[in-house]
Amino acid sequence: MNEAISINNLTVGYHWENGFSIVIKDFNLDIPNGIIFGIAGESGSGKSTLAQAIYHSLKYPGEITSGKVIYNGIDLLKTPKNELRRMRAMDLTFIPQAAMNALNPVKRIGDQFNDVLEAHGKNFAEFQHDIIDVLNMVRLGSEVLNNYPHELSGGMRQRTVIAMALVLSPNLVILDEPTTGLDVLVEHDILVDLKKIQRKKQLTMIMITHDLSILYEISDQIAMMYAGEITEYGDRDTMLMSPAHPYNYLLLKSIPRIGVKKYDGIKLTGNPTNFNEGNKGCQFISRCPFKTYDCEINHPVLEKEKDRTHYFRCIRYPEWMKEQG
Amino acid sequence: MIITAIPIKYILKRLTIFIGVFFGALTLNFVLPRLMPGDPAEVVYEDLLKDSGGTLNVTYLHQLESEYGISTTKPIWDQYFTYLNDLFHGNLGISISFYPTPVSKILEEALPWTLFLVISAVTISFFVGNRLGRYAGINRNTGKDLAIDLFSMFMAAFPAFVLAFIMLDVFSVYGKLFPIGGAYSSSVNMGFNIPFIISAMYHAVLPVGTIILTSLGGWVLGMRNNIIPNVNSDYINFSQNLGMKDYQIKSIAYRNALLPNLTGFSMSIGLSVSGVIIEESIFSYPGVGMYMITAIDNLDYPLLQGIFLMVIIAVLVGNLIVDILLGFLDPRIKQEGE
Amino acid sequence: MKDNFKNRKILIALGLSMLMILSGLSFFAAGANSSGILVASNATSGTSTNNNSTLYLSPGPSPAFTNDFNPYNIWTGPTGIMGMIYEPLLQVNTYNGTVLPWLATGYSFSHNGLYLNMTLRHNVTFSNGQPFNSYDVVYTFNIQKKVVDGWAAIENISAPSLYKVTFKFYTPQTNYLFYIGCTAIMPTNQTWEQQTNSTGFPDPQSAVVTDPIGTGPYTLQSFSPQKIVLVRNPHYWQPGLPKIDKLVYVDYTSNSALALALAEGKVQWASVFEPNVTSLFVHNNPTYNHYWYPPGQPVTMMINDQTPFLNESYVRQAISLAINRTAICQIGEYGYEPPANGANILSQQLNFLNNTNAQKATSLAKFNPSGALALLESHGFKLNAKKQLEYKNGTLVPTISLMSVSGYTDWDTDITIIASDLKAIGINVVTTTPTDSVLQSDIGSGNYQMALDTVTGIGPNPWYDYSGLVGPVTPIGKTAFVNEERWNATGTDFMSAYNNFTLTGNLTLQDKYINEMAGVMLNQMPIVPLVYSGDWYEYVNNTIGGWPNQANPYWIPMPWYPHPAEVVVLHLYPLTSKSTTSGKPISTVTYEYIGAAVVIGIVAAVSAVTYMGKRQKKRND
Amino acid sequence: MSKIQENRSIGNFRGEFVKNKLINSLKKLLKPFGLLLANNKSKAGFVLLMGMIIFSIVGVFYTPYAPDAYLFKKSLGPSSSHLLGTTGYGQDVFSQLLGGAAPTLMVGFSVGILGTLISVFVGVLSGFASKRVNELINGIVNIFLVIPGVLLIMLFGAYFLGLHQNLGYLSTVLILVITGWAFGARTFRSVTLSVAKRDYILSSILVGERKLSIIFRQIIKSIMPVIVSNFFFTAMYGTMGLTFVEYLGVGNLNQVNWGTMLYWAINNEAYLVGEWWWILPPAILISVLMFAFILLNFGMDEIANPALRVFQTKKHRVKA
Amino acid sequence: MSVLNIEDLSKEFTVRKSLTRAGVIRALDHVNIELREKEVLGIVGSSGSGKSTLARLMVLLYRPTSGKILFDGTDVSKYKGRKLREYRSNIQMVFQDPYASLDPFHNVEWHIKRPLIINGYTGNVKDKIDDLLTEVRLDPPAQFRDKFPHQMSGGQRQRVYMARALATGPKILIADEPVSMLDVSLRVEILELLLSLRDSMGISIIYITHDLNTVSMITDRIYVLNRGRVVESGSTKQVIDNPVEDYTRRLIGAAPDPFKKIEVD
Repeated sequence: MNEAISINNLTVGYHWENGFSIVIKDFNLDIPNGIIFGIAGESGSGKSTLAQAIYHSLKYPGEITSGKVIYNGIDLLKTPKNELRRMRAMDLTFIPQAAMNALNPVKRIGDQFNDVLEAHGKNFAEFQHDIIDVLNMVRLGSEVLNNYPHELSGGMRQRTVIAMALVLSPNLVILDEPTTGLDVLVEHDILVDLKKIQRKKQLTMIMITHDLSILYEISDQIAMMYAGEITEYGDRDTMLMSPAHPYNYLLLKSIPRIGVKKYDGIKLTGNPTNFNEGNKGCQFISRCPFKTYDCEINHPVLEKEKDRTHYFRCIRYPEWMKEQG
Repeated sequence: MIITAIPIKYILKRLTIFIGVFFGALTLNFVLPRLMPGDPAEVVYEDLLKDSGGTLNVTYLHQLESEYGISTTKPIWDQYFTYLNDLFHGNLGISISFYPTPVSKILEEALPWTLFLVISAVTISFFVGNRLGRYAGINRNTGKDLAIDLFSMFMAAFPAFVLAFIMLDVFSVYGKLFPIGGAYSSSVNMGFNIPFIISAMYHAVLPVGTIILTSLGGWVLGMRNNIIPNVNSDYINFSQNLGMKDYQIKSIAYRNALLPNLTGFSMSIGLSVSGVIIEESIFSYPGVGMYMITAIDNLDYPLLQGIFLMVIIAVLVGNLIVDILLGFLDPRIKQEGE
Repeated sequence: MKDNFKNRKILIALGLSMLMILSGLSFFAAGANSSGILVASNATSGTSTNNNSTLYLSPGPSPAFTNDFNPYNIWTGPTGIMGMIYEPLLQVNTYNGTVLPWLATGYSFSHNGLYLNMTLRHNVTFSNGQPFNSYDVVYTFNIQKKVVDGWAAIENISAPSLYKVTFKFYTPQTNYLFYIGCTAIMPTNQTWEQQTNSTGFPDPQSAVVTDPIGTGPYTLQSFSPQKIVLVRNPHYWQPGLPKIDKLVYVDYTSNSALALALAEGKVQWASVFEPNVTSLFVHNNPTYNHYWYPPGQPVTMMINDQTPFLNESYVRQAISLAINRTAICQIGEYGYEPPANGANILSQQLNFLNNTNAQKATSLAKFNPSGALALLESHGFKLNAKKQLEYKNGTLVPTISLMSVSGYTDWDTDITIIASDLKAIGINVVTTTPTDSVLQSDIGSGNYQMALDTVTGIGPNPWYDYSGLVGPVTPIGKTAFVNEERWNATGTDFMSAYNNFTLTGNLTLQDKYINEMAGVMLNQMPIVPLVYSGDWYEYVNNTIGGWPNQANPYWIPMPWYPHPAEVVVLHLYPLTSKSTTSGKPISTVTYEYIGAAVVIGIVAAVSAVTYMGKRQKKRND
Repeated sequence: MSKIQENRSIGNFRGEFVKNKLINSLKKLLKPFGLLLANNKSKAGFVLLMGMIIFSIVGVFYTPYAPDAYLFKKSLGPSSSHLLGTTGYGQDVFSQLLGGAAPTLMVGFSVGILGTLISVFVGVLSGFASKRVNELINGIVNIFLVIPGVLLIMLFGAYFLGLHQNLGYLSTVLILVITGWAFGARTFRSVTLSVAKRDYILSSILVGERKLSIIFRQIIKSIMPVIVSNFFFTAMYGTMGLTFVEYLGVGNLNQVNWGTMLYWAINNEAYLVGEWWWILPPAILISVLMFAFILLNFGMDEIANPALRVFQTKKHRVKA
Repeated sequence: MSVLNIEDLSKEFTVRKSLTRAGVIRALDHVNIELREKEVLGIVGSSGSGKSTLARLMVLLYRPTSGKILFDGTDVSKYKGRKLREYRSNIQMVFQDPYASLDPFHNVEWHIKRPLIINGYTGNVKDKIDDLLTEVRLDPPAQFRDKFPHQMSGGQRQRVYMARALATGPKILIADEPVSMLDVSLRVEILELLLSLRDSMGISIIYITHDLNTVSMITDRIYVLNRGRVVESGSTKQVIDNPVEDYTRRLIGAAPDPFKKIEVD
């Protein structure tokens, strides 16, 4: 099997004061083994929800209403709670958003490592070597084991979290905005480290972030999400050089880069939107400068471009490219 | 930007606050009784006069006045310094209502009983309440949670002294399971012997139980409300994502929720002391509460001041211990004050 | 490994909390050793008696006993207990004036009452074996006279012989016989100094005596704040007495606790006010449980006689007529305290009054609102349309404040009844209930209008009753210790009768003076007596007999009354045939062990269940 | 806007204005209740409290007999003429219960309002004042928190008793306010401290708002749920405190309220002789009132602290 | 001509280590910065470089330990009361988090009305509000006036906040990371708005950020701040093209760029 994980028809939503609202609808995605797969999306696109849903760690008021997440041939969503618990950190792992606060403030780092090992029936002494290994991999010394989280800087805490998630050598790592809130220099270093670890251990990493720049920097394949749907996905270079969906194209254009003073032509306007159940047509329609009447009527499906592993969800490709010029 | 500091600093800071509050309370203690009407020397003199059938001379009144240090001719600050000086020499004066017993002697007999009640009540209700609150918080929005919530709210809402009377009625008067009063049975001898200890604990069951029942609610609801946001906190999520076992997660959530709840200790000690003072008279328990009521009725300044002082010191020391304990339990506090 | 460690943590936590609780308890151990609360003296375990009779008694509710047996403070500390240890020269029944010779076998006045000569009893010894004689008497009075300025009327005390004592007054003071006769006699110099750990003349007021030595029938065996045990004094001078071997004073801190203890027979002699005495106490065991509440000092409505409107004697008489004393007795006082007479004397002493006075005393205390109104109208007052009392000129009479003591629930009820009674004759009354000390200081300084209090003196005849009421008029704002109602007796012949009384020992002459005083008192009504306060007295005659009661009121029955209590105790005897199980402390102990076992069982069960649950959960994970 | 529309709107301006104003003021009036009805706990509390208020209003205008007159036989059990029997003094218990409701509630509410006002004043001031003032106030608040309330109640109670003036409920309310404001002040201080650090407050400082204006226009609004919650807490303290004041005998015992009812019942040992109809009704009504306050207090807490909030899952079951 | 001159500015924070000892953290160390009229000035640095402290010093939310802040040639660093308010009306700050900088209990109109009233605006307030809203491209204004913050997106909030800041009629606008919390697609618009405000209202702008990409896009000159010191300054192009300091070079290297690819091994 080539897929590390495959997501079938996943539908997720949230309970709130006025009822239940769907955030992700009928989501399908196969993620290949041994690569860094990036999922990008702005606020409201449902990317964090997706990350938690894949890991089956979504909590109330979130609820998964249907779908499957197949990992190693088993559906994670149907796995008994205790079985799933055992798989976590051993087979697949999750590095959370706001990792600054992900460590228990009242315990030493060493004890927290110990807790993780204990939960999986492992012995601290046996694994001491692995712990130091994994700490070194994220450029930390073993002395952090004696520290409390508040004694470390933000970057160090993030590295600790990564080390802790990787200590039991899982195959699949889900990273949910792992560098948000970190300093630019630290962010860069951590990305480099992550990539190194991935390459060295041949892991599959699913990296989820709103920051397109870093996603393109690190990923092998990329999926763009908009309002609970994938708009486009494919190899990093394809996505970068020849985007097939207007959203991807416009977003890339609007990223400020050193040396690029201003950009001309059609701009991405409006605000990111949530999944809109009433919208029969394209979810991107409210912001798309190339929309036609067809876009309002037909919900576009993910299409595959000829000869390439490049999927997109736009009925007007490649016409809009021509309009754009 | 992080400056690591030693807990000594934290302890020192607590100590300064402690001393500040202590002096404030001391001054309040000096001022309050003097705001109250009446002259203790005259009260004592009149009592003695009646008892002696009117054969006591008036000159004795002046002797009494000087004994109580409340001469009307001395300026107030002079009295204040005399008061402080006496305090530091352990001299709390002579009780009026139990003339001529020194206040220190009365406190020596009464305070241990009150402390015994307060310490047992606070520790037990702290442990039980936090456990119940944890249980309710973890089983949030279930029937168990609702039952525990409603029970603790209702207990907190019931007038404590009425509950005490009902307990007394049900368990002692009709049930005859527990004694109707006293701190130990009159048939045992006071001392460090087993019958005495058993008797003392047995007599404490009802008063302590009542205080626990009424003060439990605060802990339960506090713990519940602390643990609920904790259950959704980043570190709990991360721990779950790392596949930690349920009991590990619960203990992490509990420990982190416990720390803010510990700061409620100061309130709780104050409340429990209040509860004990009221219930001592109901359960005929020979602690400071009993003396307090007598002292107020008889305008017994020295005794009142002594009781006040002891209770405040006890509460402050309790707080100090909790604060220092907190400093060791919560590593984050060590860098407080940035 | 790890699991074991966790369990150990729980155990440690449990142990620690136990330790905390125990450490609280250990205070007592430390306290007991260092302060010497446990005083064991005169161990009498070897004394063999026929049937080891013990009397459990309580003088009344108090927070705790204080460890002080100073005979000078005979009224403080564990009240009444001192009467069992120390004895007076004479035993006086203040109800009816009966005098029993006690340590003195006889007395006589000489030089027209200027000298009082006492003959002392032979063969009396103190409990330490020291013989009792006139030196002890002289010493007792001198120490009080010299150190605390007591006995101001006595010029000197001398001992003409080993068993004779002479008191010389500055002016004739026949009334001092009662005071002198009721003074507890302490042993001389050396012993007193040993007891108080001081030399010379210590202040007898503030000295603390923990090891009392007296001539009384009992000696102190042990003290604790909750329990005092007295045992027979083997050296007691009355042969064959006392018949009760042991007195156990048990402390109860509240009325209801004491009442319940009485009902269960845990206490056999007590003085406690109990609003539901029949249902709680008597009904519990009608054969053995009895009470008798003889009327005591009158509860009076103090009136500030310097207040406008209230300064008129007829107003005070009208107020007295307007008050429904029966309602006060029935509603406020639970029917225990009978209405008082108008002459401000004890109920038992009414026979001192002649017919005129007795009738007037009764009629003035009778509920008669129309009579009250008529009396006021005869002095020009009238009721207006709104039923408010007006002066002749149409101005309203002032609103009057009436105080009782906060927490004296019966009085607090009484004042509402009085207020509504006075409202009926058009006088508006505002009630307040300050604390006892505030009330006392207000009355003392004259800063009041009307207040409930008991001010009547105690003594064998009405002269003593009046002794608390009269004296110079203290200006308002200064503290008065007598005549707090600030009654100006000049212009009446009250003071001359009052003073003449003390000059004579002649009983008929004394009777005459008493009636003169009572006449003025009824005319003037400086204060308004309401009801006789109850002398609460309950007894359980299951194991001990010989109690005074209504049928046989041989002496004043309350256990807190120092010297009379001794007389009562000497009348008591064990009932061998009727020995029942109630009142045995053994039952309490078994209860305690059962209770403790239940508590420990519950704690153990709960912790076991929690622990098992925890292990189960861990295994499930 | 077209000309015609403009004219019409001018013509109707006055009427519209008045109408809008009316609607707005009504909305404003109902707004706090909207807050009270925001979750189930506070809804239950609100209903209970309303019941109590109606009961007390009835008691102001009508009681079966005079509540404080000694009219009947003593200690009668419940019957048709005396719904809850009579007291040991021969007063009608039900009349006392009905007549005593209004003063009881009044004391609770007065203490709640006065205490909250003081603690808001002190707390917000210290949270928003200079560091030195802040620490000073904090010290004073701590002193009041450390001293057990009962000691202060007894002392102040004894003091007021010594004034020989019949202050009615004023002294009781004062005692309870003095002893009860500190907890709220501490809460408001910490809440204000956290609010004052927020960007939108800094922003107001930057655009030149004065401190008082910030306090009244912004901080008070932000901490409103905490204020309301604290009001109920203090009102609860007031009700509980009334019973304590009366029980300790430092109030005026000849007033009829639920606290004095308990006092007299307890002093006549109603609990020992089985006169349950005398002691239980006031005890239960007080605890129901307190329960209402507690429910409202916790309901408000849930609003102030969104982490505690919960949505009704049952209502919006999802069809999978 | 320079509007704001920061001369030798230092800021120290005192941290009590014990009752007797106190530690000092030097957040800014003899910083010199000049802001010219109608200029967009960038201040760049990683976290902990003191750039936020600098922003708060410039609006006098903190007071400098030493040094001067010259506004139009006069030292304002000790201003209090009326003078302080007057100075602040000339220098406004846009905060990083648009979700925290607007009062959730007040609507858009209130937020813009208050500074107008406080600073004694005499014209028609309603019209002025509309003008300002149009200025920050919230068009049509009527649609936004009655909205509450929670009814708007992050970008809209940031615009409202800018309108509020502009309402005092400032000469200088300090933007402290104004776009870092916004979605990628919204950033450019806000940055372009800043530029257009400079042009239309003639204000000077200080743009504070860690993001060299955006800095290079809108600023004329930049100062690079490291550990409280200015390590490099000059025209934006010059600094970015020829960085002198190693720190600057590292910042440029770390600036995220989709067209760069991280390669390992």
